[in-house]
Amino acid sequence: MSAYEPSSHGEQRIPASSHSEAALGQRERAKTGHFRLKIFVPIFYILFLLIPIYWLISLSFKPNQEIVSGLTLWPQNFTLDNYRVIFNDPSWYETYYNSMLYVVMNMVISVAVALPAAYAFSRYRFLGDKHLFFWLLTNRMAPPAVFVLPFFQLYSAFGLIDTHFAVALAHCLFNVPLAVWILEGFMSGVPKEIDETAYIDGYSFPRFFGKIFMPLIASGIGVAAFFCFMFSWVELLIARTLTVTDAKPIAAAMTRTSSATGLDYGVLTAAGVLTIIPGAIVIWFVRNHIAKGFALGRV
Amino acid sequence: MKRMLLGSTALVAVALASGPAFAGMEEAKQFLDAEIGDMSSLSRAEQEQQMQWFIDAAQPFQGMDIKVVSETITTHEYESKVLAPAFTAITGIQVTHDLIGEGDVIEKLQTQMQSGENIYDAYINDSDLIGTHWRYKQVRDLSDWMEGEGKDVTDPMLDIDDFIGKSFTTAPDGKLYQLPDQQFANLYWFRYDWFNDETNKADFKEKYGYDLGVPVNWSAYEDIAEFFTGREIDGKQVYGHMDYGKKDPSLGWRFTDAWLSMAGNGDKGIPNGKPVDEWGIRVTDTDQPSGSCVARGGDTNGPAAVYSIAKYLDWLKAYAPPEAQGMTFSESGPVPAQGQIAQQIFWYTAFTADMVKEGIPVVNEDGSPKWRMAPSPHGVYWVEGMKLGYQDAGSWTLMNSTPVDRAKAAWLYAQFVVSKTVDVKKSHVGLTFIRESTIRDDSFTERAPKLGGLVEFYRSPARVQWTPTGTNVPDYPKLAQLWWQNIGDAASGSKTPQEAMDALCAAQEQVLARLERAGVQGDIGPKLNEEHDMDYWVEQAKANGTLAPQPMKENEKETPITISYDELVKSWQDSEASMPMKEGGMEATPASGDAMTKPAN
Amino acid sequence: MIDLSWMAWTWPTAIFFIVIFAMLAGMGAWEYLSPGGSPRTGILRFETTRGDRLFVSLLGSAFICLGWLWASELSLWYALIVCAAFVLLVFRTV
Amino acid sequence: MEKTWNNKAWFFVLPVLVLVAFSAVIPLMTVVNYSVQDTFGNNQFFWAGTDWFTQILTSSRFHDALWRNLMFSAIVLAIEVPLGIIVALSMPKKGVWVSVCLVLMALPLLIPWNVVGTIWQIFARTDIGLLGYTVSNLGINYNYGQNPFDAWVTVVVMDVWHWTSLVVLLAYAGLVSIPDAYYQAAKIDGASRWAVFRYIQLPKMGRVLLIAILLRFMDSFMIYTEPFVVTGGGPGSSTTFLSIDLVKMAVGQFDLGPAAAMSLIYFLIILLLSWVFYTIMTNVGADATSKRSPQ
Amino acid sequence: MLELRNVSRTVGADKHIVDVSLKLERSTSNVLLGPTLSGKTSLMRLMAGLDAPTSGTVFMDGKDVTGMPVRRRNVAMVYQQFINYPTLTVYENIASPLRVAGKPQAEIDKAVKKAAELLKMAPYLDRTPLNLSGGQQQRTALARALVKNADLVLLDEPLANLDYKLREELREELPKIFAETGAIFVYATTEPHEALLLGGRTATLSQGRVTQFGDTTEVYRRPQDLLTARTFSDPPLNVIAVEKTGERFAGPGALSFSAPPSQLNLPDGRYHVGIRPHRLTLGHGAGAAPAGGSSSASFEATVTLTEVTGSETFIHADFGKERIVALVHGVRRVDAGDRVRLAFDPAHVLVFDERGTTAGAPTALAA
Repeated sequence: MSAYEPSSHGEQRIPASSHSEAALGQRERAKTGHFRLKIFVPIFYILFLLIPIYWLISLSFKPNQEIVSGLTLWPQNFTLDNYRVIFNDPSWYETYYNSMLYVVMNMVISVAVALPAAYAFSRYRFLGDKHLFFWLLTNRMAPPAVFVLPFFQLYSAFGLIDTHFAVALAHCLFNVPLAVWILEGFMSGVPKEIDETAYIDGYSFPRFFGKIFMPLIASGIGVAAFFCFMFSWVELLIARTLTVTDAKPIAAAMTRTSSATGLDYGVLTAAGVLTIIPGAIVIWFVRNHIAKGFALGRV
Repeated sequence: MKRMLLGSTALVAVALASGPAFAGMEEAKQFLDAEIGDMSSLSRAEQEQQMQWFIDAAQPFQGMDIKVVSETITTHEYESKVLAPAFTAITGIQVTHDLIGEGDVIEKLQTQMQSGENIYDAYINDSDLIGTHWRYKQVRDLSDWMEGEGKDVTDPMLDIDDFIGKSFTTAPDGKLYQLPDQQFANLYWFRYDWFNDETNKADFKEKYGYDLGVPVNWSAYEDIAEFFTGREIDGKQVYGHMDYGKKDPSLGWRFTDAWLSMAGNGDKGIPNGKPVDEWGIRVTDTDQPSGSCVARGGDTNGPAAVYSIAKYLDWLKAYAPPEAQGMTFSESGPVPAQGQIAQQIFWYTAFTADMVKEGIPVVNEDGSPKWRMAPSPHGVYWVEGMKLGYQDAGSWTLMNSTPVDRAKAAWLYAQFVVSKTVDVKKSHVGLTFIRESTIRDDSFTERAPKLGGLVEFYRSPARVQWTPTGTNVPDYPKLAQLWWQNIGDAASGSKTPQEAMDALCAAQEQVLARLERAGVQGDIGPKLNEEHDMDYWVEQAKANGTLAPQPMKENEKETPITISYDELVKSWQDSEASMPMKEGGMEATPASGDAMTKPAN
Repeated sequence: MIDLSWMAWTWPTAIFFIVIFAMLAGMGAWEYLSPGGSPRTGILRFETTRGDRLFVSLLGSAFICLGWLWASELSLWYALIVCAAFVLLVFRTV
Repeated sequence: MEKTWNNKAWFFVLPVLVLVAFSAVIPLMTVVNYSVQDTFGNNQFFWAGTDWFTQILTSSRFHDALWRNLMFSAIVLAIEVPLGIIVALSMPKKGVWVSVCLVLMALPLLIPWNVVGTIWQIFARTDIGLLGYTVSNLGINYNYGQNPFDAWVTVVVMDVWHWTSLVVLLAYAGLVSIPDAYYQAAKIDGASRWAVFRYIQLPKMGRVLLIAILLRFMDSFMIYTEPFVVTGGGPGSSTTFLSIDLVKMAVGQFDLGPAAAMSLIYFLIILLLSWVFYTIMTNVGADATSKRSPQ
Repeated sequence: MLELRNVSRTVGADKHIVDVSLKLERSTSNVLLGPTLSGKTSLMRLMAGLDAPTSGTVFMDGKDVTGMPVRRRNVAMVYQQFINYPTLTVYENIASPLRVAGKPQAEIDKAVKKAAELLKMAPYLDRTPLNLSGGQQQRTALARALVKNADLVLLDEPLANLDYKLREELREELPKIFAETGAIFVYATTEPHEALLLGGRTATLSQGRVTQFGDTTEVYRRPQDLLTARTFSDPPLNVIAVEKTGERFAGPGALSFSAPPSQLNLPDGRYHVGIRPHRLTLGHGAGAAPAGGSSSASFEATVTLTEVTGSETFIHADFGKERIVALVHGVRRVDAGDRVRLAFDPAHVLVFDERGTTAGAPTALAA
């Protein structure tokens, strides 16, 4: 029975009962003594995260000779040659573009199909809903190694091999369930009375969804897109199997640095650095959504 | 080398970009002018004749877009960046020559073999798969192809007999299944300067009682490794040995490629032992694999194989830098160039280009190398007539599942990159010789002193003792994977070498049994022998005049033998002068007693 | 029609999937005819519907079969009997 | 929130269903088909019955790898979850530093897995890697290529480096959703730091933490690329996890039958454990909701 | 006119609405009164068309609208929570139904301005709802409902989440504002005095059933049964079991009083009497004689708690097994545990028979 308990939504809308900025500031001030000591934990943690990345970056600016001949803390013979190799060779830099293209396609497809599904899960009960939801999650649990050959044959049956679309579609396997999961959390945070108010106002469902609902869960879409980006960008096994040359991902191109003539550390690390950059840019753009989005949704 | 490569790439790219849009002789001439010049075993007229043939033969395929793939080594980079665009300009066939890791090439090839879907129109993969290709019948038999379907696209100037790796890609049925594109060998590598240092020589002689020189057998190699390890040279601690031990597919190659054959596993025979090859796989008279364990007449877990594993482990622990244990093949390759390694039991000549770069610790100021390459030493089970090392022959393979017109276009490209027109130039870039005519080219006589013995080796008759995996191996991808797993177990000490090899041969036989059960390979597929004890097989070998499996030798530390490098080279030249090249059958290791030294008793 | 021969169908696996899909369809029909899923709290001490009980039965049966293969040389048909008993148990008590 | 019964909601789920069924059900059925057959290429299959299952279930390789996998997941969860909570607790709650922290912390999550492996493989090398060099110059005999313990330490530290941030992000999300009034009340009651954590922060983070545990469990149990690049499963078999064996079988040897059987067993184990986690999670979640005090 | 005919709604095993029939006239103000979970909201959702009834029919102006989706009906609804579109400005929030209807901008502008003026939201039109106080947010929601000019306006406890002052203020304005529109005005509340203040007609709900529907004061004064009486009483109705013998009612303890004239001819038997708390007066000390002679009755009870609210005092006391609440004027100091005498005028009691049906109610203007 519809006993409307005051939702968290309502709560957030009443400044007095939510954690106001002033109250927060007060708390921080009250804890200044603690605060100084506490700040070292994230600092050390971030240092721990950054040192290996620094090492990667520093190697990428060294010639191979310097890399293999011993340890230098920073590049003694600073060089951009490793990057030059990549940017002068279309078979290198095109893979970079390929990766971005299929990742973005995957993001769009995943979020687009996940939105209505998440809406259904957050608003309605229907035959088999709970099992369906768990089944979707199980798709994240299948070890992909054996699935790659069926994937290859399935996509070649549809003539999709070596297209960006194939990889984007295949990555939906693990990204769509995640996107549904995340979005469902965010949508559940929006009271369904908003939907009803819109219907009462005369909105049709698509119009309501586009004009009222999507802006409301923008943070959720941001977070979902972030996770889709993340898991699609880092995946290699499937992407490599479904592509040949035209859609080859950067991570697959990196295997060529290791050959019968040795390992080209310089180019390998330069390519590694380049793979970090898009991720860093994406985080920068969604950073506020992540902080806010996590707070609202239940991810 | 890389700079030179990039320079010429740019040049060709500019030349081609400015040319007219239609494919033809104009482009061919531009290409010959800009890229080939006199770096060819053909005269300019012959070059143009060959180019004209390509233009004509490619006529029906103009505008076609084909994809071929190979691993990443300098030779293939040159093909991908210089020859492929040139071929496109000349013939109008769009070629994408993709470069990926070697493991990935095999994976794509297997995917195509499993699914029957065409992924690449042609593959350059190692001739190690010859037994696989021959038995599964999934690749085009090139002998028939050149006479039949592919006759109109087969270059009359191809000259198959000029390929030094022809025997590696020929199956027991006498048919050619692959066309070599690049080859490199596994040779002994050592610091010529240190070996000729008077103090080192005197100290060595004093300690071991014989001259420091190129080791002919493992016994000498071991002494030299011990001698150099921990020694201080030019203010640095050096090591007497280099290898690698990370659990990685490349660890398996090391053994299937070379360690076992050097140790003396299997039977005599060139390119591979018959009936038992260096993998320890026995075949019947009709080339049906019949066993891998000693119990079925194989030699994978025989004394020679176990001995090679034991030596590998001992030496890696005792004489190699500690980090070598965590390295793969690719990582360990450049280490000797850092100048702390005295010798390496076998080393891929593919590293030559990187080892002669100016300014690195192993090159003199005048640009000549401080190191040399020489035949690898052999183990105690090795006897004359066995292969002595590994030679990689990356070869063109056309799959049956590739549509015929695409196969034809790819075949044209394959012939172009191995044509006599381009081969000398290509070999100068990548140092991976495939043609006798190229090896004999004057330009290499000139360049020889800078290459540390590479040219001398290839001109010597000894080179036929370096061969890839042979036709006894019925499914290379499935079987090769078993090696690194099992040897990894031995490397960690969780199994003794004997236990590891027992497990390995059992696993190999399991694959053979599955093949036999399924019967996919027909009458050339596996047919396992009955199990017997070792004595039975030793007796059988004696009766048949073969060798494997050899019983355990009581003394595995034989009398060490070394040879002076300069004498060795001279003996190669001598034999070249005295004997015309023949396929196989050559007495390879210099036998002249005065050049070799043994400890004085 | 798209060629699906690469899926490597065999009769036993085809029957296996037909049975699974039939079970799902059956559960769907049952739920449609008598909605609510008859939730109750059984020995697992949380509320289960008959869908949950089917899931537990199937997962449990899979492990019973795996255990059988691990421990016994006997035919898998006997394991199927154990599975049937297990399913009955689950639908009674969980 | 009370949800209304509406079977038409199936239409909303339909696109997801079709998409995932296409990418999951067809390959899964194919894998089941593989698992009872043997193949040597050319799409030719030979009946093998349950041989592969028996072979894998009775192989000590499989048992050892499974055991290692469980150990690894347990160790990794035992380190990452507390560490993630500690870091999240000490993160600033507002200001520019929040963004800076979040961005820097999320960095490792967005690096392709093979690059993560490469970074650590080089970083831990004793000759050219900063970490390995420093450690061995401190007089510690460290060599991950030789010593199984060192290899484990390296792989675990790498995973902590790679994934702890996920726990931090989720735990932080849980923390910032706690209204300030809770802290005020605790202060008035004179609650200790531990009590605040135990009775306010931990329950509020409960849900997101269980999600973090579920995700971390699934991913750590399926870990492949990173340890493969670093140790290749060695030295010996000391870091050979199930997936490393599986990939070797499926992609290296193309032994599709045994690989399919193994991955089905593997999948069932993950499914069982995840189901247990999920059931706990949803039931705890339901409790938390029902206990939410009415206003 | 909105008519519900034998409407029921069942979800799973729960019966939300049971066989409700109601007729609501245009230009009337209607109150749905009942405690939490009594079915007010469910009933409103059926009226609005947000939910479809499991059985029964809904007519709007004589037309069957039972299955018609909500967006095709001309209704407006305001929720207890302040439901607005958080991403739109107040102006757009109010304009929303008009925009959807495709009204020209000038008309929208005029209507929005007028509604905003009426609800005192004119200064805040450019803000977004999250930057407003709760009262302002609810005014925005009300303005949106107003601007639509709906045939049916449903307000579901719109003031429950507001503080006291705002509530008082809005409660006064609301009937006036909506009276002009000619709509059927339905207002759900849990508070009886709110119903009384709003006037109009009231339907009392209990466990998904409408127990009584009629003129508000009439329902209050003459509830048809005990359930309705309990619903329409705040503080709770005091119910005491009595036995009628002849002309007297006798209860527990020494309670005994003569039946008022209207109930004299009730047959003898067991009854329940309901006494509204403000009908009880406080006597002095234990054993003191009841004031008011024969026309009044009294009983003694033990005080458990006293609550003082400004000018009035609630006295909670135990009388036998019954809990009694008395609302008395002025500030009284009575300690817990004290015995007090509570008196009432029998003319003001409600008498229910054993099935809970009203057997007698005060005739006088006794509310």
